[in-house]
Amino acid sequence: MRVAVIVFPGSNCDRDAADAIMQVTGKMPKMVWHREAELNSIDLVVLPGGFAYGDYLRPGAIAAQSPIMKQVRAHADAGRYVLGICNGFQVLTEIGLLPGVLMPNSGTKFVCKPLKLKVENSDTAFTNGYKNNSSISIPLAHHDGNYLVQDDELSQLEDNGQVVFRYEVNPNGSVNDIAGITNQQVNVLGMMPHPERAMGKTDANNDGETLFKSLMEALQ
Amino acid sequence: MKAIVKVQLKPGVLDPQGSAITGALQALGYDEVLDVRQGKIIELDLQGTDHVLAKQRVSEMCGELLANTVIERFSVDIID
Amino acid sequence: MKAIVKVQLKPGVLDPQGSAITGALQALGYDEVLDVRQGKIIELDLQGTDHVLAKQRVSEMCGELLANTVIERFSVDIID
Amino acid sequence: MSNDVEITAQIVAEHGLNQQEYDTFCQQLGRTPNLTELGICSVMWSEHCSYKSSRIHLAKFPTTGKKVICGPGENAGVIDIGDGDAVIFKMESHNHPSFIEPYQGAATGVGGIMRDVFTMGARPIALLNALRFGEPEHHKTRSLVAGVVAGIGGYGNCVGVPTVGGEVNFDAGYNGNILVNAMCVGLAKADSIFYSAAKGVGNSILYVGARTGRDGIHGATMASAEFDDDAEEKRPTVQVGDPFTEKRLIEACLELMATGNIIAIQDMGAAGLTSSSIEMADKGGVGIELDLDRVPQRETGMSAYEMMLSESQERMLIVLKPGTEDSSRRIFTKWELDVDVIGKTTDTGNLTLQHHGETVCDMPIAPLSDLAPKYDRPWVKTAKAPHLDAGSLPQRDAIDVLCRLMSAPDMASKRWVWEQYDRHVMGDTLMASASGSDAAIVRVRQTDKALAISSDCTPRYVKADPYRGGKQAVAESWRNLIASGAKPIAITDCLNFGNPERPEIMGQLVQAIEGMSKACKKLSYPVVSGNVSLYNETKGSAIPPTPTVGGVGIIKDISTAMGFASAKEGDMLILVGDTKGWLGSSIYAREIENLSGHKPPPVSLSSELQNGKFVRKANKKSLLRAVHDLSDGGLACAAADMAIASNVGVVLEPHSVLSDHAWYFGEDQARYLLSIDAANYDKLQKLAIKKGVSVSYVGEVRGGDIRLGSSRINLSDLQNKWEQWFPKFMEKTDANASK
Ligand SMILES: Nc1ncnc2c1ncn2[C@@H]1O[C@H](COP(=O)(O)OP(=O)(O)O)[C@@H](O)[C@H]1O
Ligand SMILES: [Mg+2]
Repeated sequence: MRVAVIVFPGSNCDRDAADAIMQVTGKMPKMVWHREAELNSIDLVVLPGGFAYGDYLRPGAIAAQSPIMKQVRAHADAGRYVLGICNGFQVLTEIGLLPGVLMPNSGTKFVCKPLKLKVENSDTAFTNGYKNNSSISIPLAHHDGNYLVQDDELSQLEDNGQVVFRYEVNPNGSVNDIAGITNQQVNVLGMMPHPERAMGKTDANNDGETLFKSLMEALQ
Repeated sequence: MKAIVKVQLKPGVLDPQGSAITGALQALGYDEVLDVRQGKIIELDLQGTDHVLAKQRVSEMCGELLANTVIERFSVDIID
Repeated sequence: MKAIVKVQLKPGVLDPQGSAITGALQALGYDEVLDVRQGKIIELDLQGTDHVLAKQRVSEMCGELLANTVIERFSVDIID
Repeated sequence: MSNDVEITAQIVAEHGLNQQEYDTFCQQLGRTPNLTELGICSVMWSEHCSYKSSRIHLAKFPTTGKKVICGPGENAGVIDIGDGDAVIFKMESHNHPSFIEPYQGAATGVGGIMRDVFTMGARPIALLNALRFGEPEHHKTRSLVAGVVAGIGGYGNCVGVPTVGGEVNFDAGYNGNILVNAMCVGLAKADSIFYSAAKGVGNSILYVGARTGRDGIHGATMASAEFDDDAEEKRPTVQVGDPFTEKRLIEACLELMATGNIIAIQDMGAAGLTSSSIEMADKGGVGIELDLDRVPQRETGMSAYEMMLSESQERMLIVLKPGTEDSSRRIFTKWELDVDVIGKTTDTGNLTLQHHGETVCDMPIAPLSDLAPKYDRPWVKTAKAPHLDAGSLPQRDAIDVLCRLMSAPDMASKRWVWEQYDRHVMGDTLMASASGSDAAIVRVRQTDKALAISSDCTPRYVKADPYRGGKQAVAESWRNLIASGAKPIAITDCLNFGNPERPEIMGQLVQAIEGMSKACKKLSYPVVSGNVSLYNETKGSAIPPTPTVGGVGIIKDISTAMGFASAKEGDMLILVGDTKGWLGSSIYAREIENLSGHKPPPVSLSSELQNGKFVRKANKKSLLRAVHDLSDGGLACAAADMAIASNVGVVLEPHSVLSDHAWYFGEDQARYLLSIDAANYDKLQKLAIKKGVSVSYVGEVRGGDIRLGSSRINLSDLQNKWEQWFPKFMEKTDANASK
C-alpha cells in the first residue's frame, strides 16, 4: 500500500498519522508538502489533523485552495482512497469531496476527550475490520466538529449508509450524532475523531488501528 | 479602494456562536434580546480604482474563498 | 427592531486571520489585494421600538460582552 | 516623539528609571542619551530584564549537577537524559497581560515560553500551566478563567504541542492580580544545543518571523510596575498571538538548525529587538549594527524607538555563518515567513542603529548588562506564624468534611479546564491531567523512556512562612515525580511576588528562595531555569507569595510509570511517612474552620529523601499497584482521589490516638499513600524496616463507597460533587459575570 500524508504549514497530526501508517504497514508513508503537485502511484491519501492555516477564516478553507488539493480531487475522482481526519475532514467538506460543513461546537469551546463511537457501516474499505454496530473508543480533539448538512443530503447520507461512525454521546451538536461519513462512491472518508491516537501505544486502546488495518487489507 | 464584505449564515442555518451569545446576554439581564446571529466582516484594501471591476473580482473571491456558499451568503460594497 | 453591531480590531492591532487571508488571496492570483482585516458583524433581534434606548443598551452589551474593548472597537446601528 | 527631544526628568521617570540609574547611564555614555537610547536602557534595566531586585538572591540556588548541561543564563535550562538526548525546559509568567486581556495575554504567554525552548534547539513536546485566580465570588474571576483557559488552549492546540498538566487555584489575594505561569518542555539532541552568544565579527544577522508592529511597547516596564487605579485605562497596545506563525517558526527554525548554518539564535521576548540583540552581542563579546529600514514592518511610520521596544510576538534573531544567508532565507520563505538580513556583528562593542540614513543610536553594549543596577533591597523576616492546635478544633463528621473539601474550588476536578486542551497530539502522552497521576508523563519519542513533569506551589504555606513554604514547594514537586515512578532531575521556577521595594515583600522573596535552595540542595534537584515576576499588587495589596516550581524527572522504562488510577478491589492501603496531624495552614483549616495564617507543616528533607527513595525502590521491585502523594487535604483526600480515579471504593480506619480531622485531613509532609496487593505486604514491610521508613496499614480498597471509620458516602456521589463544582461555577452567569 502506497500512502501519502499531505502536510500543510499548520498540520500538526501529520507525524502521528505517519506513525500510525508505519505501525500497520511497516513502511513510512510519503510526506507531501502542500505546494507540491504530484500524487503519482499513491493508493491512499491522508489529510491529517491540525490547523492547516491556523483555522483562520474557517477551518480548512484556505487549505482547500492549496495546489495539492487539485491532485487530491483527481485522486478521489479516479476512485482511489482518501482519509480525512479532523482538520482533514474539514478540508474535504470545504472542497466538496464530502457534503456538509463542520460548524463550531455547540458548546463553543475546544473539546478534547476519549469517546465511544458506534460503527454504523462496517462494509467499507475503511471499516471492514470492525463489527457492524460495535462500540469503539476513539479520542477527539477539536473546536469545529459540529456537522451540518442540508436535509435532503442528510437523508441521502443515511439511506446510502454513508454515515459510518456515530457518537454514542454527542460532544459537539453534530446533526444525527454524525462523527464520520463517506462519499457516495465510498472511497473518501472524513471523520472528526482521531483513529491515529488509538493505536495501543499510549494506552491499551487500539480501536483506531483497526481502521488502518482495514485499509491495508482492502488495498492489498 | 476598499471592499467591505459581509459574510452571514443563510437564514435557517443554526448558529452555535449566536445562540451562545443570546444566552450570555440574557443571563446578563438583557431580556430584550430575542436572537443573535454572528457573521464576518472582511475589509480588503485593493489596488486600482475601477469599482465595477473590483466588485466583480471580490465577488469571485467570496465564491472561491471568503464565504462557504453551502451555508453562507455574502454582500460586497466597494468604497474609496 | 434589529441592531447591527460591527466589531473590528483597532488600527495597529495584529490581525493574524487577516494576514492569512491576504496571503491566500494573493496565492490565488488576486494580486490587487494589498491587505485584509477581519471583523465580526453581530445581528441582534430586539424586543421594543425605542431606537435611542436600544442603541444605548446595545452599546452597553458591546462594552460588556460583544467586543473586547482592549483590542477592538465597535459601532451600533439600529434598524426596524 | 522625535528622537532628539530634550530628555527631561519627567521623560526619565516615565521610563521607570530613577535619578541614580539615569546618572549612571549618562556617565557611562559620556553624554545624555537620545530618546531611542533612553528607551533601550530603560527596558534593559527594568526589573523584568535585569532582575535587579532578585539577582543577588537567585545566586543562592544550586544550579549544577551531573545531569545539568546548561543552567540559568540562557533562554532555558538543559538537562541530560542519557542516550544522547537532552531535555530543555523553562517556566515563565504572563501575569499582567493576562489580567488586562485574558485570552491574548495567556496565549502569548504560551507562545513566549515555547520560543525560549525551541530557540535552544528543542522540539517542544509538552506544555503546563499554573494558574491562580481571585476568589470565585469576585466579579472578574469567571471571565478571567474563561479567557485565560481559552487562550492557553487556543495557542497550544493550534501549534500542536500537548498541554499535559498544571494547577488552578482561587484566592482573594489574587483578585487584582491573577497569575498565569506557563511551562514548556522540549526534546533535543545533547550534541546540538543552540546558544545565544553571537561570536565572530562581520556575521549576518537574520530577522525571521512576524513583522514588527507597535505591540506592547513598554510591556517590559509595565511588568515591572504595580497597577494603580486607572491601569486598565493606560494599557499599552496589547500583543495578539499568532499560533499559526509560531508553528511555522518552530518548523523552520528546526529545519535551519539541522543545516549547521547557525552561530547564535535568540527569540525576541520581552523588549524584543533590544534585549535579543544586546544579549547576543554581549554574550558573544561583539558589537552589533542594525539597519532598521530592513526590519519587516507591519505598520507605517514606525520610529526607531518603537521598533526597538516593540514586543510583537513570533519573531527570532539569528546570527549566521558567512555565506549561508541565501540557503537560510530559502527555508523561511518555504514556510511563508518574513525574513531579512537586518545587520551584522561588529568589532566596536557598540549597538549601532541606522534609520532613514541616520545613526539613531550608538552606545557601548557591555555596560547595559554589566552596569545594570543590582539591588540588595532591605527586607524583613515574615512574622512568626502562630501554631494551630488541632485539639482545639471541634469534632466534625469526617465524610461531611471530605465532601466539602473535594468540592472546594481548589480541590474540585479541573475537567472544565483541561478538556479544552489537546493533551494527546504528538502521540506520546502517557499520563495527562485526566489520567490519575501526580505528574504528567510524556514518552521520549520512539524510546521506552519517559519524562515526568509537574508544577507545584502551596501559596497558603508560603504566605504563612515563606522559608518553609519555599522548601515545601520544591519537596512536593520532587514527591510528585517520585509518585509517578520517575527519578527527579531538575526544576525551573517562576517566582511571583508583590512589590520588592516593600521590605516585607522582599523578605518573602528572600526567605522563599532560601527555603527552595535548601530543599534543592538536599534533594539534589538543581534549578536550571526560571523567571521572576514582581510588582504583582494592586493598591498596595500584594498577592500571596507564589514561587511556582516546575519539576522534570526521568522514567527509564515506561513500564515502571506509576499513577493512582490502578488500585484494585482487595488491595491494602499503606501510608508511608509519619502523621502528626498537622492542620496549620491546611485546606481543612481554611475551608472548614475559616482559619488561615498558621504555621504550615514542617518539611523534613531527610524524611522526604528517605521516603522517596523507599517508594522508588518498592516500585522497582514491582511491589506497588498505585501511588499517590499526600498534599492538600491529607490522607482522606488522597484516598478519595485514588478511589475516583480507580473507580473502586476505599475504607480508611480511624487513628487510635489522633482525632479524625487531624488524622484524615492533616497535611504532614513526606507522605505517600500506596495501594498494594496484600501478597506483597511482607516484602514491603521488610524493605521499610531495612530503609528505616515508617509504613502503616491504614485501610483497604473495597466496595463502592468511601468509608472513613463509621461514616460513608457512595463513590459516585462523591465523584459528582467533585466534578460539578467547576462547570456549575462557570455556567452561573449572574449580572456580574463579565465585568
Ligand atoms: N527564578 C529563577 N530561577 C532560576 N533562574 C532564573 C530565575 N529567573 C530567571 N532566571 C534565569 O535568568 C535568565 C533570564 O531570564 P528571562 O529574562 O526570563 O529570559 P528570557 O528573556 O529568555 O525570557 C534565564 O536564563 C532564566 O532561566
Ligand atoms: Mg528568551
